[in-house]
Amino acid sequence: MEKKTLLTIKDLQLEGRSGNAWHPIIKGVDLTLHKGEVLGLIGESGAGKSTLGLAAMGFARDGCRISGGTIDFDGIDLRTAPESLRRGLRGKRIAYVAQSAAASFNPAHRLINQYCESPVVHGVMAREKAEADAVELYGRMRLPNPDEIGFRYPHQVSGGQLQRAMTAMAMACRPDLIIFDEPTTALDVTTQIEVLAAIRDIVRQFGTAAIYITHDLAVVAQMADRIKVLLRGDEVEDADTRSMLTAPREEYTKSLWAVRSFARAEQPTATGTPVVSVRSVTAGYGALDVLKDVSFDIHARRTVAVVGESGSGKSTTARVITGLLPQRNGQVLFNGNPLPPSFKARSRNELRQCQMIYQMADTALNPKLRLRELIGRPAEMYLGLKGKALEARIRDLLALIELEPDRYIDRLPSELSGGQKQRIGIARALAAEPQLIICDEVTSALDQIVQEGILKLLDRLQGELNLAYMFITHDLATVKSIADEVVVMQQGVVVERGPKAAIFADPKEDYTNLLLSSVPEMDPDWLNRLLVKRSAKAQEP
Amino acid sequence: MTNHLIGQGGMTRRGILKSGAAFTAAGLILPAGMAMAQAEPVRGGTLRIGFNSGSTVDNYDPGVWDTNFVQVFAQARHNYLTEIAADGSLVGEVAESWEASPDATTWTLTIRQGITFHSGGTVTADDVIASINYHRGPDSTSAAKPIVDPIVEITSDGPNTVIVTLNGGNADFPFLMSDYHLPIMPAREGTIDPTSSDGCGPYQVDDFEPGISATLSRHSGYWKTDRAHFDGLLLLAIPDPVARQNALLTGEVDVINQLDLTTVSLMDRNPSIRVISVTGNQHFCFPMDTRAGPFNDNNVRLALKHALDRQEMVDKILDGYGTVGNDNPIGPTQKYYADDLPVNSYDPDKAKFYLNEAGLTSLDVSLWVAEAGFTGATDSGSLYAERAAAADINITVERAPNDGYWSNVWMAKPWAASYWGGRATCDWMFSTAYASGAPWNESYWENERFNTLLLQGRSELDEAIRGEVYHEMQTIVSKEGGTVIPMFASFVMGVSNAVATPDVVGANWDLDGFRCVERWWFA
Amino acid sequence: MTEIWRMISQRLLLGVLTLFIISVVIFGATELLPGDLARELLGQSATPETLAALREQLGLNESAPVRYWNWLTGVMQGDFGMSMATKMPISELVGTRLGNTLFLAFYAAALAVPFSLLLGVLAALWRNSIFDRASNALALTAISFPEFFVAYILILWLSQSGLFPSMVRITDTTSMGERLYMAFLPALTLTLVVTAHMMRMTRAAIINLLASPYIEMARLKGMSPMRVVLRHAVPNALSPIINVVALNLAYLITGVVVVEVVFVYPGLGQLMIDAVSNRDIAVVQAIALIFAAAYVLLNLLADVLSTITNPRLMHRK
Amino acid sequence: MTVVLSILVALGIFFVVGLASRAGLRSLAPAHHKPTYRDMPLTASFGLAVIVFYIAVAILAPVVAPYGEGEVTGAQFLPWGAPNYLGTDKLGRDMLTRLIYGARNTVGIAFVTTALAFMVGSFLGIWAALVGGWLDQWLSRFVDALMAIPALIFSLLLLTIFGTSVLTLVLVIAAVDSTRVYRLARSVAQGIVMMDYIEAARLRGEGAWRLIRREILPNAMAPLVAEFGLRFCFVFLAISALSFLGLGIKPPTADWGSMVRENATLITFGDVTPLLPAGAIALLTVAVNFVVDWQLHRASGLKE
Repeated sequence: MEKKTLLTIKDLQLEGRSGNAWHPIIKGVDLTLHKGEVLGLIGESGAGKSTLGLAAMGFARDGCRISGGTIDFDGIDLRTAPESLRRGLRGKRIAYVAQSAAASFNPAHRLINQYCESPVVHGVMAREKAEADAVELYGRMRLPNPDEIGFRYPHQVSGGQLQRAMTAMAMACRPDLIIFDEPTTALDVTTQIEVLAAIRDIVRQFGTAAIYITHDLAVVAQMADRIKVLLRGDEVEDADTRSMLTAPREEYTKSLWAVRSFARAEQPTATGTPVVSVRSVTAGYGALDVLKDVSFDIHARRTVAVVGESGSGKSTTARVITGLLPQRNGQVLFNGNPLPPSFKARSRNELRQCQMIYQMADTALNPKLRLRELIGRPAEMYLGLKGKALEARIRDLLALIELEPDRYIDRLPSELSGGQKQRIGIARALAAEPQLIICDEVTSALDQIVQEGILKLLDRLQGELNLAYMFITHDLATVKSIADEVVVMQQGVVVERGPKAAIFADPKEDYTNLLLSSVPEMDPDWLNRLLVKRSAKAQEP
Repeated sequence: MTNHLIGQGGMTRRGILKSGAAFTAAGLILPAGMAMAQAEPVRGGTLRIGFNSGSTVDNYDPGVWDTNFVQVFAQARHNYLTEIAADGSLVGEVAESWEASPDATTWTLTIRQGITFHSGGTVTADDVIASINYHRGPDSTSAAKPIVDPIVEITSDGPNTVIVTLNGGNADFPFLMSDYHLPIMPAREGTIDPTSSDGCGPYQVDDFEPGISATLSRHSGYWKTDRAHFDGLLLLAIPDPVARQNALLTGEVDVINQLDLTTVSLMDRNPSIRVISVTGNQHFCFPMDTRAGPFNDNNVRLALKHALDRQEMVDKILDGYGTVGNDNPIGPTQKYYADDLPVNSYDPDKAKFYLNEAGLTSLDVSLWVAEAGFTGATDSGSLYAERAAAADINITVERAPNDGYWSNVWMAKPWAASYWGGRATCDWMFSTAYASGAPWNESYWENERFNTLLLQGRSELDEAIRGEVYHEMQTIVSKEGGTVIPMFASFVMGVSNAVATPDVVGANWDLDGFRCVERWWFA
Repeated sequence: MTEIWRMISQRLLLGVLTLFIISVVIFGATELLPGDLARELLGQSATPETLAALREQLGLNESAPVRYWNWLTGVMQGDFGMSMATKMPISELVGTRLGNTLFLAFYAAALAVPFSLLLGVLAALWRNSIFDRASNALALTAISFPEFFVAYILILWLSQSGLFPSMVRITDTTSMGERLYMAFLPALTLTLVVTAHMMRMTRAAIINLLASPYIEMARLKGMSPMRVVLRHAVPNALSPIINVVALNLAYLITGVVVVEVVFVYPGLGQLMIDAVSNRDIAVVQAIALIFAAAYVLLNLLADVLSTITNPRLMHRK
Repeated sequence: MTVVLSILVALGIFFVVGLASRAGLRSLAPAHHKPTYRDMPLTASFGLAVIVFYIAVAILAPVVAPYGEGEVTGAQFLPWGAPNYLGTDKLGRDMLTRLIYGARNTVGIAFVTTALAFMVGSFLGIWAALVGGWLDQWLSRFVDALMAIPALIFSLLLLTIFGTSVLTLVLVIAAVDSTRVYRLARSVAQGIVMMDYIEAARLRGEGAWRLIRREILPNAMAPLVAEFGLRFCFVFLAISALSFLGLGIKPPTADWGSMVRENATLITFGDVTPLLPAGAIALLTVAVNFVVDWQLHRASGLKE
């Protein structure tokens, strides 16, 4: 059956400004969307996914402009239509769901007021009716207490619930088209499933067309009828979901599909004194215990992955080891010797031995310092290097992280890409010549191809420099590829730990199982199966 | 630069020190064409005056009055034993007449009958004695203490006669009794109440907010029938000169004092107002500490006296509203003024010559100034420094804060700006600020001959001899004194055309000798 | 709400501490001023004996800490004491003046706050337009003129033509209408002085938010620019705006000496300067404490308002 | 009319010079600085032109001024015309000369004062934010107390105690101003010390001095610079207000604040003389803030 065409974009070109010059972001992309169809847009960051999604609303961000092509939405050319007409469509016939609902809900207003804004201002329904409608949609989005939740402020609602509330808000005027811009990227894997299911259901119920933007292939596989792959503002491939997954035509698409294949070689079993030994540590803020009786060891040349949802105590463990949060009970041993609880009491050498790499390279690197100082400072401080020796060391380190010294040594962090910044974070840690490096979600903000590069680099460095890694992550795919041992944490307690293979093959704990089963797979039917399985399990007596 | 935030104008606390009245034939300078034919004064209206001064500490205690505001306020409430008339002559007020013993040590004053206080009583000799005694004695903190200190005894001889005995002859005694600190107030058990506004003057107080305003209405039982023509008075403190001028220009007040000289000419163009300027004994000066170097050498003093352009200062600091001074505190309108003294003119060569006489080739001195010293002191310092440079005299102008100027700078720094409102008599002026050991001998000047002459002149009743004595004293002070007196400054007032003034306006003090409230009327 | 009460009581406690520090600082500073009350009262006519007698009488012969302690214990019992110089109770001296100062401050605020917020919002709405740049340049010009100069210019334009009086004379019988009329020029002067600051802060606070995702969201919901700014940006910019308004209100109460002088307005600022020059320390202290209390209370009010208008702080999880 | 005209012409010249210099900077600047000047708005180039002009005038004052700083050249209040192109003041000193020397003294003193206030204020503010705890509490309470005392009256007290040399004037205004800077620096630094890179530097074992100087200060510069722009101009006003109290810069040194004060009475008679120094201050204020706005805009990264 031939479906009616809703949106046709032809040869779209979009430019962004830096300084007074315009450079292309989208270079002539075509797109067709039928009523009720869900199109997946996929690509690395900088591919132009979001920009294209917004262009489908006739919207260009500040500093961007649509410079060519046509955007035909149900017979209206969004490029040439007057702003007032476009404004009338937005929120009413084309709606938008943003990546971070927590940031995209106005913190000053209650959810329901924000829900009602579109229908009331666009004249779709009166305030009372809109409120009743909101409660109904909240219910359909499987939000708890749909009668009451709308009267909360955004900060009073969890991330997964906010994302569902935002989807409900987008549905308020029953639009013909919704743009989903990475709606689950910021969520935990376990939460992600609920949101994905809710979004999919409601889109199907109302027959709404959607553009689903993501960089996660497994997610898009669950949501989209059709997938379009973008690379640096150009279309790479466009095909039906199943055929795209099973038989990608283009090299780039294939490389995306292959990313998850990296896995490091099996390491010999741990022997001797562990580099770090966490012994029955209890720690917390104020009266609250965030960690309860946590113990594990990390040996040289080995990677221990600490996994769990946000709030499980992963990062707090790292803070105890580094001495930022002195423990209440228990001990942290370094090469068998107890470390003073507070970093302030530790010797310079003790500080040197344990380095940290952070999740957000943007906040972890001082934006006003050049790489020379960023990397050079630990070397200067701990090893007393000066002048030529220091310069040589900085260059060695840059070479080690595969950045050309001459080109990069005098750059600022802002002049680097995300992956390069994370490499600088690594180089800074290496400059201290440590025994242990704590990696706190170091890849979660990166694209998958870049992630892979970082993981490979870390793996190589571990071999060359005899390092021990503590790897904090919520991404089990990463765990699969790099960990030797796994520590699973839930609400401040270690629920399970052991060699990677054992944990993955035969999780002993329900929680571990839940975590593992929530990782999306590259199978369009994965979500359906999982939901069926879980509901069956829930109905078991 | 004419104002002070501190709520006190050119007439600061110095008024306490430099009290007195001009012994002078006052001049009235009316702008051309403004010498209107005087109609008979008429009764009525409320006169509103804007003052350059006024402070929250203003009060009814006659011992501490200082600023223009309280002085006029006092003259509105009170009468005095004697009054200096607009022409400079002395007339009786509470004292109908007076008589001196031949050596001028005992004075007999006859008290006028039928003068009533606002509160109802009649003025008697007891009131007079209590009023004078208030300032006498070891416990007195009155500013008029130096004036009444020579009184050895003051007694009454019946209700209308007061006899005063002095510790030495003083021919000027009746003049001293016109001092504004010495109002006649009702006696209560032998003394006066310094917190009471009660007096026997033309107006009584309705309301007084210190530092802001005072309202008064006419005293119905006032004894002078040909004076005090207004029904009421409104006295306002407006320290900012621009605000004061605007208040006059927009008709919010009728009279203001201390015009900003910079803009007098602009203001004078306004047809609804007129500017009144009178020159008396008010002079601006730069006293040096003659006890220490370099000012202990008279050659240095002479060099400095020849290193300033006096006419330029009169032109630029006073905008012409004044006359050149010759380092002699006796003004040209004074009775014994010596008009034939050699002039200390601006002459860099002469200044250099005196400098060489002192064994110097150049001189570096600091001159402390503040607008509290006198209005325009800062600019005067700049001009002085600029002109003195030609004689290799480098004057560094040190600007001091207005606040505390009279405590911390004047008579404390070696060379500073100062001013005198003038005194009614030569003796009074000299013995206050030039006599050896006088508390306000601001130049710490000691001159044996001068001090001898001072004593001789004081008790001398023969006018011819007195004239000679004072002539010689003026010569000495001009050539050897420690004070540079570049100019005599006029009192410059702005008056609405609705206000009529007599032909002659008093020059002994600002605002018609503080008596405008009694002497002026609405045309 | 309990949070707020706790914050208020905590801040009031800190405020008392602040007042204490201020009283020490002011006392110390006035102590260091050359000259003292006795000298100022007696003038140069003072002999060493009369000076000593008066000092004894005024209690100035006590050591500084003792005098401070006496003053402090007096204040603790609610007794600000007598003004030594004027022999009047300080409460009486300060009372009407405080009323006048507050009247002028709130009058000016009533003109300035709506005006500058409006300008700030419009400038943010039309940022980088001619309107934005012109209002910015004009506001900067206004603040770069000394206050007395602004006042003189206003007098030239609005007073000499007879529209408004150039001086303020308020008595007990002055009606409210007359007060508003007479105090218009000083209020306008102050308005011009504080507008630039408030306007620039409002503009900056709003523009700062315009890059946030929820603003983009509002635009993507098809809201008009005006609605985006007023409904989505302004409520979130309230905290910095309230703070700058409070700061300027505090300035209007404490910093208007110059305007008081030019318009002959009997306010606290003039009284304080008078008291400083008279070395009337008790009055200086009393006014300094009033000013400081105004400052502390306004800051507290700003914090409370910021809290009330910020749902994150008002409605905890 | 001529006055208005000449003011317009002068502003026009600054605009043209601004445009030209922007064009010049764009073509001459080293490659990696070009983007800086490329997106420079007209207002900023105008502001830069004015600032450069002022600095040049200040440095070259003795060369370009037709007379000596305190030199009395003729009668008082001469009208505009050769050789006193802007007339003379009350004492007959050349207005143009006074304005030129005023640039030197005013801008110099204001700069030194503001710089000092910022050094002290931002160091203490950042230190308090970094260390926190009791130090922060006590410093902040003390600064709060000082801020609660009206600035003008506090300056009056201090200047009366310590005298009114240029040095004390600078120190007193800087001390009063530094409390305002402290507050800003502290609140900005409180945001920065939460960043991971500060945590990283602390874990590295860096001392407080280096944390302040290398890690926090560079990141706090943008709001501090913006504040600098306004504070810089407030110093003129403070000097002007103090000269209202007779506490300004001592004569015959020319400074614009005092010049406004000295001639202010003329304005009520419609004489424009006081507008010259006031205008000089206003022009500089606007210029400095145009440049600051531009820098802030760049730092915030907000696109137009």
